[in-house]
Amino acid sequence: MIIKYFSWIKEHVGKSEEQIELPDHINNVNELINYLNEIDKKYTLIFEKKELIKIAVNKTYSSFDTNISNNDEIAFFPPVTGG
Amino acid sequence: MIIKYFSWIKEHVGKSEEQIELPDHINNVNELINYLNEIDKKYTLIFEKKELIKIAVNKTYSSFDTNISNNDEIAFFPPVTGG
Amino acid sequence: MRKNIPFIKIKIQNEDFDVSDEIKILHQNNTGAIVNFIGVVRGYDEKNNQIINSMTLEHYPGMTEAEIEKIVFESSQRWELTGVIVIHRVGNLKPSDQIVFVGVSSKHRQNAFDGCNFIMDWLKTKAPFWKVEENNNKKNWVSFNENDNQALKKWQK
Amino acid sequence: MRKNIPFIKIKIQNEDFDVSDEIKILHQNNTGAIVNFIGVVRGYDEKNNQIINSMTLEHYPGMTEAEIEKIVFESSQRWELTGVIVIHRVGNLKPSDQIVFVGVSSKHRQNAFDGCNFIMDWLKTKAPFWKVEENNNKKNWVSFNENDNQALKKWQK
Repeated sequence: MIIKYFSWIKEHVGKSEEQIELPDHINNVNELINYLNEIDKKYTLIFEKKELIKIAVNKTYSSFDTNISNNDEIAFFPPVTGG
Repeated sequence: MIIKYFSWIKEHVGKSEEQIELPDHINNVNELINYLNEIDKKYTLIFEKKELIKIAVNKTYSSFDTNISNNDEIAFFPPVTGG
Repeated sequence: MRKNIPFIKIKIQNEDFDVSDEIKILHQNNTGAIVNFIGVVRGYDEKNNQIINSMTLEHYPGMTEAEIEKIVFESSQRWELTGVIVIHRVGNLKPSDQIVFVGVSSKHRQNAFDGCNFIMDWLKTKAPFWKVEENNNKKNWVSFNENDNQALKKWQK
Repeated sequence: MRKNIPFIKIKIQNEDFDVSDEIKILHQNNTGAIVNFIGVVRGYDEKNNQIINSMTLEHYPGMTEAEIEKIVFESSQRWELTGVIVIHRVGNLKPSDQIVFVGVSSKHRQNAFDGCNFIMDWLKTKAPFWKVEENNNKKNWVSFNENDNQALKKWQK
């Protein structure tokens, strides 16, 4: 699974993209976040205020309960500020 | 007094502008129109449907009961179609 | 609250205009948003089912400028604007010619959108211009479009 | 009623754009009205009371284009449009640089105004761009403006 990060989230993670092998028991975005929190404390800081995080699965806006699989591309980013 | 005509009204009158000496007893636009109708039948045709006529006195939108004097510039024209 | 008067330019002219020149002017000052309207002569009169070969615009010199000034002033009191340019052509025009430009700049985008839209709507109903369409040897004075009166309703406070 | 799909051009690019080139494209087809929005980088961050020396825009390639396409498609189903151009710059920009262009053409002016305004409002809330302001050695990721969510309310059917 590819995970992408943008804006200040990218800077907190320290990279714009990472590839992980999604464990079998993880079925949605919420479970992925819990899994990341277990791996490294830096994620806890990012995801502590979930309402500030937007999610895309395969480049489409998604939610914390969207189902995911190992072939998906997930992105985490703050609300957008273009225009 | 200068009277100006625009668009199809100008074509009906046959000129874009005329100068008249306003008789003393004429005090507003309505009275001017009645006076013009007396002078020449061509005006009757123009003013028979008053709701189609817009009036300006000294280049400001005005109405049939606006007071006028011999020093004023009056204009008669149909609703505008610019833009 | 009384608002600052923006930069204002109003022109009635026979010549064509260059939109990028006007945008350069609006771009000055502390501007974050520029909204432009460009009106283009269409080649077909849908109401009368008629091809248009050309049209001629006449206007009432002096009153035209005064009416547009009033509209622009009113827009500048409703919204915080930094610049307004209105250019309206008169004389003979052909299909696809540019006929009118309204450009409005502001710090904030919705002010620029509303100001530009407001000016166009009021210009259509108040500025003394008249179009006559020419097709072969026939002349047809365009009649007022009642939709333009309806469009004003959105600006009722 | 299903409406015709207009001419559509969407570009995400580092380079500046020339508004008059884009207007020439919109001018084609049977167009009576062209409305353009141009966003300009401002030199001052009012929220943080901070001068901005430069800013950098990043985006999510692929998703950005897809989101803008959805917005443009939705606009073309709401209003009868003849052309839509959206250009958004990314990378490093300076105050007074052009940042975004949205141009919409239509036979009728209110469709062009509404389509352009709609696209800008949705772009501001959905298209995945992020601005970071740079002032000397400090970086400040711009935070989402809640007014932009409020602006969407006018499009509720």
